[in-house]
Amino acid sequence: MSDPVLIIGAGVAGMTAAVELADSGVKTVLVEKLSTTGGNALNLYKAFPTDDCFYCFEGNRWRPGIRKCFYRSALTEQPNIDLKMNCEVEEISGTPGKFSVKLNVGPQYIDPKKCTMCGLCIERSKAFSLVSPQCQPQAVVYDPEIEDAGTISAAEECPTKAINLDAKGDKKTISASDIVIATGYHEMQPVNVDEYGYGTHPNIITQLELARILDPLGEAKGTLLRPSDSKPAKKVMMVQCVGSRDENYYPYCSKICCVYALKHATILTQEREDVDVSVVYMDIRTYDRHERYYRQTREAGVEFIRGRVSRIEPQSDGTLDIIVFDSLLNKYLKFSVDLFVLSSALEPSAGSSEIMTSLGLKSASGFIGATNLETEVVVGDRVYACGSALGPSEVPESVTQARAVVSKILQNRE
Amino acid sequence: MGFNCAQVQRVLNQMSVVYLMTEMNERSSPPITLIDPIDMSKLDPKFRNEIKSMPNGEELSACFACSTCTAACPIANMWKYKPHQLIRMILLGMKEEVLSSNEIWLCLTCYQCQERCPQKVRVTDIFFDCKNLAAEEGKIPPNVVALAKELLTKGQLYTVTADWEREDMGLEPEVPGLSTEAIKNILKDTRTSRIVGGDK
Amino acid sequence: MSDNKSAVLLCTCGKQLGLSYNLLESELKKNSLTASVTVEDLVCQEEGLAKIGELLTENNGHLVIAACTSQKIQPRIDQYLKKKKIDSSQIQYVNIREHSAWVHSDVDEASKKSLDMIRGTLARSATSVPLVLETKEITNHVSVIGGGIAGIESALSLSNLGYDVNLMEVSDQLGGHVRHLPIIAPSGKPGKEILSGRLEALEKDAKITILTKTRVKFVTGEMGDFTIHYVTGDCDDELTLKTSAVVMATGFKEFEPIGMEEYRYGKNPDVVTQFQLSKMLTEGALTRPSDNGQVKEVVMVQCVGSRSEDYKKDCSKLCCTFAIDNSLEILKQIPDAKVRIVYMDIRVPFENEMVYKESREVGVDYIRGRISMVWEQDGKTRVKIYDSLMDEYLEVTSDLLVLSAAILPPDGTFELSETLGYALEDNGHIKELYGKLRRNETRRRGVVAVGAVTRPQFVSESVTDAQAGALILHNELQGGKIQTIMRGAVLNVDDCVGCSLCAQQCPRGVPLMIEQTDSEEVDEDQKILFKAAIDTLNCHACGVCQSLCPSGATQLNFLSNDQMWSEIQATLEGAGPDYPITLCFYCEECAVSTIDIVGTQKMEYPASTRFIPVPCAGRVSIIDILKAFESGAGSVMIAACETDRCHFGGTGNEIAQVQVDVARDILNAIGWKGERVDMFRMFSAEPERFTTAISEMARRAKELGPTPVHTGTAGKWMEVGK
Amino acid sequence: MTTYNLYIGCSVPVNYPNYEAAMIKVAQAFNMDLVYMEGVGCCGSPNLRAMDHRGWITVNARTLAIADKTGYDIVTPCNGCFGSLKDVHHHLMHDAEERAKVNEILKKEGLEFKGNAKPRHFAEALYHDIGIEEIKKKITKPLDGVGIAIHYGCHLLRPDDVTEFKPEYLQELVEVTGASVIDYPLWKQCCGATVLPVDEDIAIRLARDKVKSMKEAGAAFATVVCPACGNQLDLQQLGLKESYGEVYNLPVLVYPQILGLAIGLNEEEVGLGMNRVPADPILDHLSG
Repeated sequence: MSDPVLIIGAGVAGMTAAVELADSGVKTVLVEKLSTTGGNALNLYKAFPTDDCFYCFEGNRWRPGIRKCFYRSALTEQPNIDLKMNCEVEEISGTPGKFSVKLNVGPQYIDPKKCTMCGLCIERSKAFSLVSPQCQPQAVVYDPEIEDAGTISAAEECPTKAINLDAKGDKKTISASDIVIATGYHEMQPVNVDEYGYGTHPNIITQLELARILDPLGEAKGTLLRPSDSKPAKKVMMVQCVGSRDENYYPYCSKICCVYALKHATILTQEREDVDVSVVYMDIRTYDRHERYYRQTREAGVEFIRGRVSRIEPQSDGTLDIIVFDSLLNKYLKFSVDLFVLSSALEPSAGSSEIMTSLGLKSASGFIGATNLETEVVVGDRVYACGSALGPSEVPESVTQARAVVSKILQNRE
Repeated sequence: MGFNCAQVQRVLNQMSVVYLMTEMNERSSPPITLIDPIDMSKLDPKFRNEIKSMPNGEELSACFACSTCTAACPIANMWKYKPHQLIRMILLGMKEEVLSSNEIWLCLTCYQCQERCPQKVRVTDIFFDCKNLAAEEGKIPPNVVALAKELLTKGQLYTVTADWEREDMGLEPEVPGLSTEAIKNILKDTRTSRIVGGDK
Repeated sequence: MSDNKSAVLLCTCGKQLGLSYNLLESELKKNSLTASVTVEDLVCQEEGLAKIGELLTENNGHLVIAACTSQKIQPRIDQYLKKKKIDSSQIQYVNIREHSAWVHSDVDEASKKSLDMIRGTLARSATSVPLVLETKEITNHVSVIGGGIAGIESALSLSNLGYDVNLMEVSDQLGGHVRHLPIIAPSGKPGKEILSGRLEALEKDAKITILTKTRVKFVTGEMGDFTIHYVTGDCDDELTLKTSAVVMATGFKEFEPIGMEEYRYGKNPDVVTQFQLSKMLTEGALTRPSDNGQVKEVVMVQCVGSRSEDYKKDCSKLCCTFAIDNSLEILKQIPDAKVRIVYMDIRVPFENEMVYKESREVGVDYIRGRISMVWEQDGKTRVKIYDSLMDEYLEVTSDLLVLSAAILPPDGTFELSETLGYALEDNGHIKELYGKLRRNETRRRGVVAVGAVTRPQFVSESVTDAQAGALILHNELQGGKIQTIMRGAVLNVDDCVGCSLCAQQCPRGVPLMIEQTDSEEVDEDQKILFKAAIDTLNCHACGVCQSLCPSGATQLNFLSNDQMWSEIQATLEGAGPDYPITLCFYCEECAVSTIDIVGTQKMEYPASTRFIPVPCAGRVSIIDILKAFESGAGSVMIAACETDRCHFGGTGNEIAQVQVDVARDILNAIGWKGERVDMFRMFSAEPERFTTAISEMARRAKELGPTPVHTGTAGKWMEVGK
Repeated sequence: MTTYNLYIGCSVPVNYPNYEAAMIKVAQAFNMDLVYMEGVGCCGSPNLRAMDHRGWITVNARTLAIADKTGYDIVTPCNGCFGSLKDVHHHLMHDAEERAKVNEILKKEGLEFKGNAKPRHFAEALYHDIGIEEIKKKITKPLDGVGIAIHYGCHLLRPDDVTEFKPEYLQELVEVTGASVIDYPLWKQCCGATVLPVDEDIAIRLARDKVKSMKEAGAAFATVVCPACGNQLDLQQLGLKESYGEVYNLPVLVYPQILGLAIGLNEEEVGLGMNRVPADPILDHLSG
């Protein structure tokens, strides 16, 4: 019986890889640094290209094709998956086939196998909350920062005794036969891209923040309000390539921003009351069938301006005056908008550089680089990567890559 | 990365703090610059739909500014606004500029732009619509008005001058079957008479 | 004790549910189908699980568990029982938490609803049968159609996974388009280099048989037992070979822009397509086709046929990168050459952007605009270009005018679809089963599609595709020994009337129509020539065939017609003129999650609602709907998945829509008001979809008032099935 | 003998009596009975269309309605008329609302647009109703191999979904006379006639580029099927002398003149003498 496969990151790619391997009888250790799996997908509301929700993934050999929402993926019940939440990889040593991995496991305040989400603790104390109804494992989370009168009693009265307020983190070392890196991407916080004034005005937000606003499961229950004063937002301007294709930040194209910007534009124009959207771009990059989003947003009356933003002037009424240079008209245009949405660059998520150095992997602009670029998922000797760890990628690509990884691992074992 | 509602709220709160501060120090003096932009709020956002609702405008918004129309146009190099720019101006609502532009009247109506448009935008026909709108607002070149007068008064654009030529060819001196009255009657009740009338 | 009785296990979720358990207990005890009633505080914890084990053994498998959503506890329970070697296949679940207690604050109402649904489930449980694990041996052989990079990688992957492989290529050598690519971004390697290692591996691999100059004509059979009919070499007699699964890897075809006369392609020999240029660049020194003169000036045009309403609506994705690769190669071969690329939007994903930059640095000109016209003048090709950023017309001579022509599906894709049974996109590419998660699966089980035949793909993407495709087949074929629980449609051939509805409508094309050679001697006009055959091991258990089958010949072995009808009846016992009930059939895919999320969010909606789970909305038949009304439902709602989002990869929800429409017509015809039945699309990101829908149906039940059943004026429906 | 409504327009009779005559004689030779339409007027293309859409539609709908009464199709020798009638016909066939409005007005005259009578260009009628084979039979004096550049005229070809006229029609019609068609770069280019009233310089420039391009491609003659184009290319060549100091001497014949000569009509019958650029050199090419 060989050592388990270590999978770092439990987003769509990591979960798919884990379940596919588990179904094929391969033991896996799936580590996630947050308290719920799902990664970015958990916060993106609607997925392209299918425009349905973002919360499901595939992989069930026994009932092929039956996809599972995160909440019902029962990762904690899979005999071949050892799911470690609030857990980070500290150090990797050893040799291919026999890696030794030092894990930093955060305090397990809540026992996910015991928690029934009955809601008692949440009623008792602010310290307990449900990150998302789709969270996996299906359990409440405890925030030690917050402590109030109810906390103690909540822990004591928990019907399943699932809460342990004194839980301590610990370090443990495991050995793994193969390593799968699925650490995903992070949306750049464009705080120092001065020309866009992010951070200087609440109505200047990023696409991921817009996704939260649009999400019916989010704080605003899906109604489009201006963060500054919670007045309804009617005029929205998006600007593409913020920090992407820019030698001062990231020289590469973040690949999916055009598509999800236009996906958001579609939601705004089709599913919200009279919202006007304009998009400032350099090249619209809706690859392949994603061109559909470009077609339908133009049809819906979205204004596309090829050019760049030259200046932003906040007004006292909470709106923003935005001066844009239109390179096709060769003219400057002044817009007044309620929301200014930045399609900010997608960058490697924190920690992937450490993994790269400790395993001596190639870098692709900070993302994990393949040993041979034409075999993208193989990044080292018995080291694989899938999803946005390899560079910004769509859900379908992440899933296909995860399967390719599993395929390669099984091929080695046959 | 994890990115839950609570976190967003926190980020936003921090911002509002910054916002208040910037209010005080940055708002005092307007930014200095020589750029004098077109104020979109002064434009006519309805113009796009006005054109779309006209006989040929349906595909208007399919335009993605590839400029094939301008590439196809044989004379646009003589123009201040190129065909793709006029379409963009319509989409942006620059009604005044479009309708008073000389270009729409200079259009050859050779349909090469329309034929080659990858998005099936009926460019030439849209310019016909623009000309009609312009005419309605009285923005119409004098010599076109003259032609209008011709039509309204004579019921035809050309009248026979050298009837001997016709006889040489064994044709009746007068154009057979030509009736100018009916045309005049029709045009009496349409814009043509208003244009001509307006001209008097 | 009689076998139709079941034990009932009620969970209080640690005494946290607002339900009157006394009522439930006492009422259920009265039920003739109840064997025993047990109340547990935590079914999901150790002692609860142990209890389940006991009850199952006592009641030989008949158990109804009323607790939180089965979506969460079933996996845990199954795992537990698997270890204990107890069969869990007959357990029936009722969700009294997310579907009742958490969404109805009125305890009495919630209890009443829970009671009704448990009663219904008891009825379903009464005639349940155990589902057994079965094994099927099949030949350990897969055929790969197409010998390009995707096909080659598929063959290698499948061989590594232990399969014998036939690799069939229509041309006389392997490698496809990649063979002719001089440089491939972002690695900058030539195509030949990428192929060489793989071709060697193919040679060495004993498990792979390579057939070049081979064309597949058609395919018969089903997963595990396909027969490929093909011709090979120069002789055209048809050969056949048996195989268990098929990989479609036939690549792409480049568009021939003859129709676009502004480019003079086909008239002027110096006007070529981007891929023709790739070939020229890999086949030695680059010269002018017209006169072998040297090439100094090159103009490339992007989006020729792509992003055009006249030719191909969508973007071809690869052309920008191809153009840049080729221009770099040109400058490598002819350093003083001038390359100009005329574009609308340059589209180079991720690090290809840096190759774009590199090309600008080595002097490639990028002109945003379009071609005005192309003509010949004193033996030279002249090109007039409009530059939309300079707002200038440029006129240049070009030794080569290169058209980045659209990327289209290869020839023969449609023809093969007719026998291989995969669906097609309207652009002619092979249609994926589900755009988000199932790119390589096709509508037909045992047939996967990889590489550019599904969509334009870069080399690296095709390779990944091929590896993933191999895994999908491996999951299906399981090394030639398919082990599956016999859970799905079972056909009683004697009852089959040969209408072939199941074969036509099965989302995965599982039922086959078999000719009845020795069909019993009856007079000709009654003789049934074809009858269906269903391999339950291939079945995805959606129940579409069952809802369409006019004779009840095919039925799901875990949800027979009798089970469904008795459940409907039992659930609606409480229905009456003064208590209008909305019965909701929900699919156990998007609908169940939406309803569960509504529960977790504790969103209130009318308690006059009762639920019955089905594997797929397509399982609900007109009869089921009418039965519901016959049993006293005030209105009936079907909660399904979104259009084109069928989890079974087919049209389950569209079939359901048809059933609903017909049912509505019938109701209207007999004056029962069609609005009483309706169907709604769910997905869990928008829980309010459900609350709005169910409230609407509850409202209709109230406003449309009592049905003839309540007023006793209804005649019985004609008896259906057996 | 098939009958057609002849919609002659107002430019041909005035500027091109020889076109009119040649067409009628050719038609007779092929048993086409062209009957001058009664009580019709100018099509108003393109100026009326530009300033008065409603008026333009109505005027042309009226012409089509008159033809509907007779039950015969319309033929016209003029691209302007053809374009206008075709466009309005197409428009009204696809827009019931507009159609009702127009018929409301036409009612006063007891007319109704039904759309049965199709507007057609004379060249297209020749091509489809007579056919290349029949025409070939009548060719007595083939124009062996002489190079002719075709100027189709914009409104004959575009928008193609409306005009439904394919360049091949005219090519084959020219080739059947024994002449060879000269392929020249600016074959699609507009003659400039439409902007003549608005900007004469541009108009002349366009005509000049056109003629130049034909000449450089080695055309001995040019042919047109529209009076406006004809004027631009033929008459305007005289203008080119003063504005560009360029002389091209490219004879421009209307197609019926070419076909007429090829089937044995003499130069007077096709009014060769009225061409502005002397067209008689073509006689040298007539064989048999």
